[in-house]
Amino acid sequence: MPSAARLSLHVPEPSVRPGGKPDFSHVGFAPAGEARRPPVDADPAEFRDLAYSLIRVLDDAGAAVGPWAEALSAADLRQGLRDMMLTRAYDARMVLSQRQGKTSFYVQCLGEEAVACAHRKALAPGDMCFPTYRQQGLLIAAGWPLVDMMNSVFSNEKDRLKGRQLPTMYSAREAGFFTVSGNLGTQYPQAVGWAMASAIAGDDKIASAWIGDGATAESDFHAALVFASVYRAPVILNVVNNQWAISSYQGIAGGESVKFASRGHGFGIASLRADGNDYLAVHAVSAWAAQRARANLGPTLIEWVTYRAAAHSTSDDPGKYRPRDEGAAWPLGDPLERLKLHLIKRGEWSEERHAQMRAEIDAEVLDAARDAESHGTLHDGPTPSPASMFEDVYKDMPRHLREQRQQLGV
Amino acid sequence: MPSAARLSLHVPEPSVRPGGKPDFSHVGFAPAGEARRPPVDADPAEFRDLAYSLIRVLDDAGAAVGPWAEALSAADLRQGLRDMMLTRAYDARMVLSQRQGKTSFYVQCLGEEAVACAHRKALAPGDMCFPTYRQQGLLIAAGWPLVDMMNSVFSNEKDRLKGRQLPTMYSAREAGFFTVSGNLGTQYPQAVGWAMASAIAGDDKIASAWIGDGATAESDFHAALVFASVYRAPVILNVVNNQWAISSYQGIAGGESVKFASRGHGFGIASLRADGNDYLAVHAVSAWAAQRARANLGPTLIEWVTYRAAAHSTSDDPGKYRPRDEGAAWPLGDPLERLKLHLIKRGEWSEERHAQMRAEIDAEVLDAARDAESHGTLHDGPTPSPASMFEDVYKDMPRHLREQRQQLGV
Amino acid sequence: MVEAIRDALDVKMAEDQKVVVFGEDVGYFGGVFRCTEGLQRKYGKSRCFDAPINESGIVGVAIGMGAYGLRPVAEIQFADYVYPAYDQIVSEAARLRYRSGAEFFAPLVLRMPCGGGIYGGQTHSQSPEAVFTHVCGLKTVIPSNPYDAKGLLISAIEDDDPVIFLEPKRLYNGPFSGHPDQPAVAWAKHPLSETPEGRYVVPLGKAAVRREGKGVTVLCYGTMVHVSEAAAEETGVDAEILDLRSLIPLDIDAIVASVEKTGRCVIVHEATLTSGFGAELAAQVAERCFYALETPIRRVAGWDTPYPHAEEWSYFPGPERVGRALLAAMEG
Amino acid sequence: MVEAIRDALDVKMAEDQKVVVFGEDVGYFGGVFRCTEGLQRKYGKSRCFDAPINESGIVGVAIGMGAYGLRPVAEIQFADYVYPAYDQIVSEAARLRYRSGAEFFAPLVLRMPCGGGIYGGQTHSQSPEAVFTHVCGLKTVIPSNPYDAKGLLISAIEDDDPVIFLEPKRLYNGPFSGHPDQPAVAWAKHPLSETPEGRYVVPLGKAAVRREGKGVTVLCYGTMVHVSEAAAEETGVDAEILDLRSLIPLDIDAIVASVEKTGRCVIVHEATLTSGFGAELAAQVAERCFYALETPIRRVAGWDTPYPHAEEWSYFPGPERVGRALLAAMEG
Ligand SMILES: Cc1ncc(C[n+]2csc(CCOP(=O)(O)OP(=O)(O)O)c2C)c(N)n1
Ligand SMILES: Cc1ncc(C[n+]2csc(CCOP(=O)(O)OP(=O)(O)O)c2C)c(N)n1
Ligand SMILES: [Mg+2]
Ligand SMILES: [Mg+2]
Repeated sequence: MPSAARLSLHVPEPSVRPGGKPDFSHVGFAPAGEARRPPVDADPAEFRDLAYSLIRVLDDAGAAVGPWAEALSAADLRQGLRDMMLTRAYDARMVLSQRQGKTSFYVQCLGEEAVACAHRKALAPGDMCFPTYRQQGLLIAAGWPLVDMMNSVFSNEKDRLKGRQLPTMYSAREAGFFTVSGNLGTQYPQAVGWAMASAIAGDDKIASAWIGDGATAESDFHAALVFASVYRAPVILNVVNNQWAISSYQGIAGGESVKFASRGHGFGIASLRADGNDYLAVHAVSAWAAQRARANLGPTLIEWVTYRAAAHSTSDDPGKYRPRDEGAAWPLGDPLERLKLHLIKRGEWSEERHAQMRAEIDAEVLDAARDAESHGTLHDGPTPSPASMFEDVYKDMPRHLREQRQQLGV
Repeated sequence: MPSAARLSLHVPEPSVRPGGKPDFSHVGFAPAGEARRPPVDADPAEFRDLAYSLIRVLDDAGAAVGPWAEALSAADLRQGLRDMMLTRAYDARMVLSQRQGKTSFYVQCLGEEAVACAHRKALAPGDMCFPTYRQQGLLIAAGWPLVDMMNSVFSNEKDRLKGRQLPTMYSAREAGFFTVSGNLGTQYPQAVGWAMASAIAGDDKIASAWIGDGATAESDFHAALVFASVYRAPVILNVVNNQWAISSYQGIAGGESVKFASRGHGFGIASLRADGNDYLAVHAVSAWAAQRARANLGPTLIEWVTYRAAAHSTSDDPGKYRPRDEGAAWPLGDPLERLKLHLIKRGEWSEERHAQMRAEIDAEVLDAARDAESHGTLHDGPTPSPASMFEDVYKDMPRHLREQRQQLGV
Repeated sequence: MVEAIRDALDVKMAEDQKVVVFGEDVGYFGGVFRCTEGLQRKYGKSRCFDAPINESGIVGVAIGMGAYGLRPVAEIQFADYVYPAYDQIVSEAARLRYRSGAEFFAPLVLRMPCGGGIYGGQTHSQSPEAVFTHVCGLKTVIPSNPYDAKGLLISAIEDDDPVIFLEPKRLYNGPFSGHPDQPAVAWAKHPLSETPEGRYVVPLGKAAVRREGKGVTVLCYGTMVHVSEAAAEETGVDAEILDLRSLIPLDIDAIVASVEKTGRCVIVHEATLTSGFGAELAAQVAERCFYALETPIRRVAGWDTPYPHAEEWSYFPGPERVGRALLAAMEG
Repeated sequence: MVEAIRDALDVKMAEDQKVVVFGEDVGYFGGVFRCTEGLQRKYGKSRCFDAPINESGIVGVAIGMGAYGLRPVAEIQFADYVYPAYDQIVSEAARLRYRSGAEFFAPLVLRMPCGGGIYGGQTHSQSPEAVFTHVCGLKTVIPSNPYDAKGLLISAIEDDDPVIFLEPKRLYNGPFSGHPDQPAVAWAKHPLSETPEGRYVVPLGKAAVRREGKGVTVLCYGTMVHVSEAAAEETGVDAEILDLRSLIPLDIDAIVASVEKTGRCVIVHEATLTSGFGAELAAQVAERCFYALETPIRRVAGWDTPYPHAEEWSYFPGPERVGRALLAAMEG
């Protein structure tokens, strides 16, 4: 019989730290095509195994295999590749802009582009995403103008958020993109509430909620799962497991002993774990969950397994807490490269067309940046008026805010 | 392919309402002796089934059967029976006192006595329970003086809580009974923190956390599970599923589609579901979890399946929302009757000895009540001094409270 | 006042499909204080339903519903249990409109019983208004009688900003002068107990003069309106009693006008003194009426302790304490 | 100031095995502001460790640890993220001693960076002190310089009551007069940057006079101490500047003594105005110094809006706004 005279505290620790040799054996990944695909109306109790496996479509050779392989057109896939490339180029430009002092802060999604870009394509117009600061791909895949996003990043005179928000905290109702909160997890129950409202109203719209591995530890995650399961809300509960919070790895959120997807089991929620670096898998799994929600069958929780290839934000230096070459060892590859390989393998793409598209995209981003910069950057050029600071606190400005605006003399 | 043109909101509803015929088929209960008993150091992933089954020891004929049957002495069991009878008699007296206006409010645990009484016996001195308002059985089984408890219920001059707390919100550090909070769920992460502290200090004490089915919906439940699993805290996470919150049934907390025990799975926490009306099962399962915790193997979550046989509190009338005869249909019987039957079957008890013990207990409760009442009741007789109202807000009374005490003129 | 609140919900639910009502025990049972009784039967389970016991979730989903376009009216069973929802209220509901450049907003009403006087002990007696009045983006409202309760609640539901709607539970079934030893009075005989049928509004941001007077201005709300009235009667002080009704937005004009007339000011609330809303009132009066004030502003409030169970009436700022402050204000 | 805070933790961890430090990113990495750097290496993983991202859980487990007998010092990564923990702080930490008749208590310290001035936008700039000062049972402390930071933090850790310890993040790396256009200054040259080695305490509840003067009393704390100093210099007003350091308990004697001397009072804080801690200060000064006051008390504070990103410097109550209030107070 085991026994310990004295207790001791277990503190999870990543398998390696700076200087060590990267190791991802704990990710527990499986060959493409292996995971089964239940019908959308299956009882979640019957596929609990799918929270512990890994749904993958693209194999190492670039072939789409297994039951989750859908009949996506080459055009759609080329568009997907373009969305991801655009997201990456946009990010690179904004990081540069931040370094140049044109804004205060930026968050890129390097390596995670497939999750947001492919998911967006599985949704319908009118559906609402409740994203975190790392889902710019949702907006880009929705075709939202880059220049509008940049205006917000620069907090310039054309910023639709009037300079109020940190960069990357976009809001775009028309694009089905809910205003990003700086507070982790809060938007998760809100997404559930939005979905409940759609159900109450007898609508056919669904919601898509977003959270990171680290933030699943937040209590609002639980609130969301409770309400989603009790009322069978038409919502997709996305968990982006990019292995890291800021400096703390997913083990500190509980990932040492379980897969995050299994958090849904205690609620009877359909729970899937999928390769987040596989555009085809993300699309197929998202479409499955969307169909389930729209058929009034309730929520699906999806853990997207991916890797945060860059720093947490421009304020962060990951070299302080993980090996600098960790990304190179990431077993699920790069989402852009994998989709590119697939398209080439299908005979629908080539290195030349790829290089050409890249050039186009670079030009597009540059144009947008020039356009946005012409309306000002954080410390340079036109800004929103200080008077606007007092607007939108309430629908109608109450007397005490009018007085304060006067005091400021604007 | 299923599809719904329009979504609709699902709102869980108990199978019957007042006037209907009680139905407990959803409880999904199993014959005694069936559930297996893993070694305490088994990997929780290997016994997930135990969250969906029901660990029972006493069968309908009063025999102790199956792998969870322990070698508890007849003396221990007679003491257990006495603890439960005392708890029930104490409750009855306090409900009466409330009706007589001797206090404002009371919460009984009728029908749930086994859970707290048997659990307490599986703990060791120095362990700390973090109870709700319905775990008076923990105190009584610890041998805590009834008169002390009554003093608190009456908020009289001898109330160790100085009249500050609602009745049933006891605190008794020496008895390993943490101060009860009126706020649901808050004590759950505190218990985890206490257990973490014990581990940090290299101690051998464990914590026992308590929550109701309704309150598992609270976000602090999640916080507790996150911390308990990440740090493998030596804590027992008890969920008392007595089928009802106040007027809302366990389905509103998520029990419609899952067993609460399975909430532990998403955290890799050992999770068991047990018959809470079976003194032997409660003791055996609690002892297993305590051993596990003390061996530094981490937390165990236990769903105790029981039934709140009376009103939620003296402020409640359950006839408004459930059939008045629902309790009679409860399939897991009455914990006192079941243990009594077992003892009689073992030849260690008789109807006569039972009647005699009852009389003794009634006298003991009456004596304690007279004693306590001699020190005052809520509206009658001596009370704690108004001056004490200003004490213990801080360790040392700060100036502004001294001023306020002066203003009150006490 | 329970009936007035239920009536307001009924009127709005009948008039506007977008109004949904939910909270712990509010569905089939109709709420522990019976404020939603009958609404589920009348409007169906998807318009009035029980919520899981998770206040943060209740507010979080209400925000989502509001963003969708509904008008959620959520109940927190006791104001003492609103704190788990504080983040959703402060960081989310209050800021949604601002941070989204008015693309999204949360037109929700959070109803919650507050205040003591029912031997509820420290977790069924609190008055947390000040932790909301400090948060820009929220409106905070508290009625003192059935007429206002219905009219203010209808205003709150129609308002496009998030409204914290505090209901003094000691007033649910009758006015209360603060004398626990006197027999309980029903609303029936009170002039403000009559609520016109159907829709009417009491606007947010307008105080009401409950008693005219020239000697001293009393700023109060909720249960303390009745206590202050009793104190004025009992001391004979010529007090002008303002029932603020809405704390944010605040009717500063009415306050200034009265204090400039009387030259004296007593502020009364049941919440703990330090950093209570009375501090804001005192600060504003001190700043705006400096030259009119003849004696120091006095605050009468709950002591800076948790609300005790047995010593409830030593804690409650009753007519005697208010009366002493009135007399002191008259003296200087 | 970062070093001073780290030093205080180091001193206490070395001295007392019961002191444990945890929070998001505080372990291996040493905290996003580096306040806990090196502590894990020095004291081991079970004395200094990373916490899951759950502020309510962080405080909840800290309470349990405190009840066990440890002295937890938990970090909330930004004060803006403390709201999820509000219930554990208000309903639990603050009341444990009271409700248990002093059987249990929670000697925890909650450290959190507050305030703006780093382009952090609305969720990295808040100053939520007033939602704590309203809660009896809590102490609320905020240093303005390295010397005090170390001494106050040691006091807080040794204190048997729960302490909210706010750290103005704009002061982490140097004093700040509120002129963003002027080059950043390091602490090195500031007289209060020297922190004696080892243990020393600055007692909770004692204000410090940062500048003596006869014209007007300025009540302030945190970053605003430096801003007020700059305002006094720039306007030439003979201001007496009180750095409150601890809001609860409050050094009311020092405040009254100063206001009675000067007859004028300006209150400055970075938090939003309405129901801010300045309201309590104004209320107390108005009540206690009524006959000494020659001109109205004035409050300078953050506007009642969320802290905006781009317009940070229009929001920040800088020396110009404070200076205007000083001049106005002198004029009447
Ligand atoms: C309530 C709250 N607590 C803390 C933070 C600070 N914070 C910002 S991002 C972050 C890490 C989040 O990690 P994860 O959820 O994994 O998302 P990722 O950044 O990896 O996409 C933390 C701790 C915050 N924004 N909100
Ligand atoms: C935070 C909080 N919200 C709401 C309440 C009001 N309340 C008290 S008991 C209760 C029901 C609890 O049900 P459950 O957890 O099943 O425990 P049981 O009473 O059945 O033992 C509710 C809603 C509370 N005390 N605290
Ligand atoms: Mg992450
Ligand atoms: Mg229950």
